[in-house]
Amino acid sequence: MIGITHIYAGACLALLAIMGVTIFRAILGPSAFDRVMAVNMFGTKTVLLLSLLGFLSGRPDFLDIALVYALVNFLSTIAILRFFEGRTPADEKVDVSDAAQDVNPASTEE
Amino acid sequence: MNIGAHYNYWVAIFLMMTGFYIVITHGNLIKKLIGLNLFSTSVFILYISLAKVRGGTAPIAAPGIEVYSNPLPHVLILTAIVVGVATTAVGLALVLLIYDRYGTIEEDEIRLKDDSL
Amino acid sequence: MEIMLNWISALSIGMGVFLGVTGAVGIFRLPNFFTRLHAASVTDSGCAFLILFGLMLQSGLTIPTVKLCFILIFFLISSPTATHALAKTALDCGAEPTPHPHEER
Amino acid sequence: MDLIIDITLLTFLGITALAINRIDKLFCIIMLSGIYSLLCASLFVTMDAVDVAFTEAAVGTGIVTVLLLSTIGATDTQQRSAPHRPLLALLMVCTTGAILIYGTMDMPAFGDPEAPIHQHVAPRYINESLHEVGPPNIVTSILASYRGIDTLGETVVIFTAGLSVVGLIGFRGMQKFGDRKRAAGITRDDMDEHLVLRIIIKMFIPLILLFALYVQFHGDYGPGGGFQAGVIFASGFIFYTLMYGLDKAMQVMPPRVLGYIGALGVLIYGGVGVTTMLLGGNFLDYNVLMHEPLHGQHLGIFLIELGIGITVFSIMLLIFFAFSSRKGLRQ
Repeated sequence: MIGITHIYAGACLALLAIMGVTIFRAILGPSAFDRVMAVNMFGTKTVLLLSLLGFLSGRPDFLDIALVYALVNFLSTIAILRFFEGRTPADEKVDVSDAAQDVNPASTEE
Repeated sequence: MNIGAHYNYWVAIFLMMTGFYIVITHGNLIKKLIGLNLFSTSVFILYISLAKVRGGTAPIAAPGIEVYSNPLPHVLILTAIVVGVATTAVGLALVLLIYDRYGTIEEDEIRLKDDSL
Repeated sequence: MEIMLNWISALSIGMGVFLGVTGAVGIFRLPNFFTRLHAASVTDSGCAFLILFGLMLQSGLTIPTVKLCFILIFFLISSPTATHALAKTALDCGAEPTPHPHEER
Repeated sequence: MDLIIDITLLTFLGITALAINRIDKLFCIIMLSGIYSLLCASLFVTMDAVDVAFTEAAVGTGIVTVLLLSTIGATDTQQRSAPHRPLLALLMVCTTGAILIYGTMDMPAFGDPEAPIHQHVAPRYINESLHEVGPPNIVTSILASYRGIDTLGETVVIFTAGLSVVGLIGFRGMQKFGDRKRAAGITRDDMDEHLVLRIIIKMFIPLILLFALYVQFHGDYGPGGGFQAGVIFASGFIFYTLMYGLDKAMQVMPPRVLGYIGALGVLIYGGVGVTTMLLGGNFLDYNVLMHEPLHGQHLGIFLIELGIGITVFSIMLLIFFAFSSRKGLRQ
């Protein structure tokens, strides 16, 4: 008989697998925005993992942590996006390496 | 001897050594600071691993729960994290000042410019 | 009733996980940034909604349900916003949503 | 099950650390260090350290990422030199690591309830803190009551770090931001650019501040407390700064006032200690604050957490203002 704890455990494992894939996307890139997207998605999955872990361990009182994660994840995404703003390719002191060159998807696909 | 018994400690040591390697080989000051962060985080992981008790739960008293993990290392690490961030901020401020003075954050180039002075 | 709730929440969590895995495959396999972003964002909201909904059914009318509800509302607002901002910034910075990057090459 | 999650998370940490070592684009490294910190925090939750996870999440992912981004924005986004003598370093690192791993062989197994660390002070804290101090959250009791002097030291260290950052880099470039025309121009552009983001964040800011207060005052009963609440409160203002510009944020919360507030927090903390001494107890012995020892403890912990929260909030925000006035993040 499969209990609800087995469902939680299976969901946790699947979320861990998804997190692994997002880590590889963050490492491989290729563009800076892919990395931002990966970090954002990683944060979302972490929040879900934490909620599940609370129920798995039988003490779901600690969901405040998941809420903080969601908040901080949003904050860091916004901060990263503000970082890119005004860094157009014309500006020479910009993130040429990561933001401007790689960003063209056509040039980075192998 | 099973893997689970010491895996946490080994990974903590691995992370510590990775941080150490980054600090001693890379010349970029920001990367050095991130390596330093890795190093300190590995210490956090080691402490928290020591605090875990098998079958225990978080050290927040609730009726019907008997076994709690050790709260003392949690307190030490909690304050250490905030202090670590504050000191990282000081380090980054120093990096900004170095960039103002030398126009670079690479150790080699700073050394070159300093010799010519 | 109890068994019904268990089944519904198990089904909901299972579907949420399925959506999550779909998103992971999407961000791994799809060819360019905008398609990947599409895969990530669409599944992200759905996955979060279904899993949190399943957990809510399990905890009943308690404080954790309220907190889960907050997390859910926060997600449903912040996740599309972040995606919107990300896509907009990428577009402004010069990434082009070309449908067939290989042909263009 | 717990063990599987634990081992997987640790393996991810290892992979991320290796990637941080390999990659030379600083932006990518910062993204990875954000992931690294989230992984650490999840690991802390699986190992029952909920308060630590709370702090790591709020601080490691939020504030550190923002500060690092400001720094690379103001300096350089690419590592330009090759590693120095990698083989020699590798040899040294491997030797040290091997010695340390040899050292772990004598350590008690992970999670062993018989380990020496669980025998000495911890049983006293776990068994007696409810009767001696009161709050169900044992971490809060230790932090604020048993080891109050230690925490005072940490608070002062944070305060000093904030002062050093402001002393080192100050608020350079503020005159430019004071230029009315320019500021107005930027604001109008942004209005057109980011309407959605602006409205959403305007909606969120009050909720974030409210949540921070909840974390502050609920810290006795669940995970949370002054350190976490201060950082979350500062995050609310960081959101505001990111959306409305440094100029406006500094009108809302002038740095001079922030300096005073930070000092006020430390003063509250120290003041409680001096008060207890004047009332005839030891330094930070809250039992004498009121007639009932437990009530005294409650009041003392409340005041101290308040002091910590105020200091952490103002110092984090001050540090953020100092960094973002360097034009790292566009305001």
